[in-house]
Amino acid sequence: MRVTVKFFAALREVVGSRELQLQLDDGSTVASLLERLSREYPRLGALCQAAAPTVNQEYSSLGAELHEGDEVVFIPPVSGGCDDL
Amino acid sequence: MRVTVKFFAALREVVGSRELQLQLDDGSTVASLLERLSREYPRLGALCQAAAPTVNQEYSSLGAELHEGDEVVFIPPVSGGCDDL
Amino acid sequence: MICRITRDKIDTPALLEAVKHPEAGAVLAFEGIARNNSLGRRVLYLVYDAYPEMAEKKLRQIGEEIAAKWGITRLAMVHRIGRLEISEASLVIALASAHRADGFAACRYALERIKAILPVWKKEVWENGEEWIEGKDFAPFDQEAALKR
Amino acid sequence: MICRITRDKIDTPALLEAVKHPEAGAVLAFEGIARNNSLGRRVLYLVYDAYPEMAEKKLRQIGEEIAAKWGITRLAMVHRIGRLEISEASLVIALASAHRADGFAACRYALERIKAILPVWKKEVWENGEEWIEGKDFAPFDQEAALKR
Repeated sequence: MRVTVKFFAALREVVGSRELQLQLDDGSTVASLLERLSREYPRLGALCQAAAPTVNQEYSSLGAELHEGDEVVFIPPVSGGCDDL
Repeated sequence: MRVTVKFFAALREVVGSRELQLQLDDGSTVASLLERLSREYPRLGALCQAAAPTVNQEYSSLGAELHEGDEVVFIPPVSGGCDDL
Repeated sequence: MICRITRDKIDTPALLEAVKHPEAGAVLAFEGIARNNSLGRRVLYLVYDAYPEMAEKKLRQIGEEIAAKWGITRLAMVHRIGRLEISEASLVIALASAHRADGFAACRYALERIKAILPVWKKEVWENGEEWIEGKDFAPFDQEAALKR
Repeated sequence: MICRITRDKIDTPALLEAVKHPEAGAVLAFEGIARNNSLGRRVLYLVYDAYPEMAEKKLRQIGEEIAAKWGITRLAMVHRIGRLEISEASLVIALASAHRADGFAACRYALERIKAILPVWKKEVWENGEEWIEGKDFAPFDQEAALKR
């Protein structure tokens, strides 16, 4: 099956592109996708440790199974809103 | 001694003027001033029951003694601010 | 600190700009608006009256309380008096703070204090009458004493 | 309800006007502002990035939560992305409510939810470097689950 992975912010800078189209085995999970990405982009693994996986624009989990056409994004801790850290 | 009494909102409409200059006996208090006003303006007494007396622009009390030149205002329950009653 | 009783329309955007500061991450504005209804009656317009010298003095006092409690000094509190049409702002509070929690707490505090102690009165004018409204939140003594403790 | 991710300067006065309603006595606006300093470093400017489709979806979700909790539907939430200069607003929340307590609670809730779940990131640019900042309030799972209970 084919999934789309999009990258934002720090992750985009590490991967060097906005979006990848990947061919995965049936039964692949978010965790196995992350494993594959970490092999191809070694610096990505560490960044994704603290990130929240999303599938089709909803927060998901590492164990979630992926399906044909899914859009996956790893969301590092967000810092939107006001600037009062 | 001479004091100034100013009227606002409902009280101004009852008294019919913005301000009175009154000659009071020495030792007069806010209470004795209010008594005199209530005699001259019968509808004022009831309105002032719920009002907070102020002397020289500070919240005061009925027992407070008045002095030459004091400015006295009776403040009915205020309704300033937002309109969400 | 801007503390003002005015007969003019309140310029909220100008107050937001006035309090803004490059070191403050949060800006808040509250507007109290003249509503078209009150206890089921249709309101045509409002008339506000104030004891203006005392009202500005009390606004400054509230501002000093806020500076002491939260260190917030980029603060504007403006109350309009005279005739107000429906949807016009009677009161605007604007402030800038370094931290959002302080900003919300201080803005709410300013509003509650204004409702409790500011000598400003509202008359509602309906189709068949009018009345000076007594505020239910008026509490000049208890609250003033409690806050000084 | 206005839920928007934009590259343009946010027009807070227009949002205030948009939420205003003759039946609502209280209007609130919150602006998150680009600060000139962060943990002691001088910030030159900020760059915000977002996952825009998901961010607008999450803003709508937050709006629905607020409508369900407080019945407030006169609500605008706009987050700006791209390059922001110091003192410009990154986020504006504006709402109108019948009652002030609900308005304050809902505005604060919107802000906390945005900080917890909105996929928007901030990069600080200093004189000698830059960094994507990790928000300390990020909590997409716990809070989403807790709120659905």
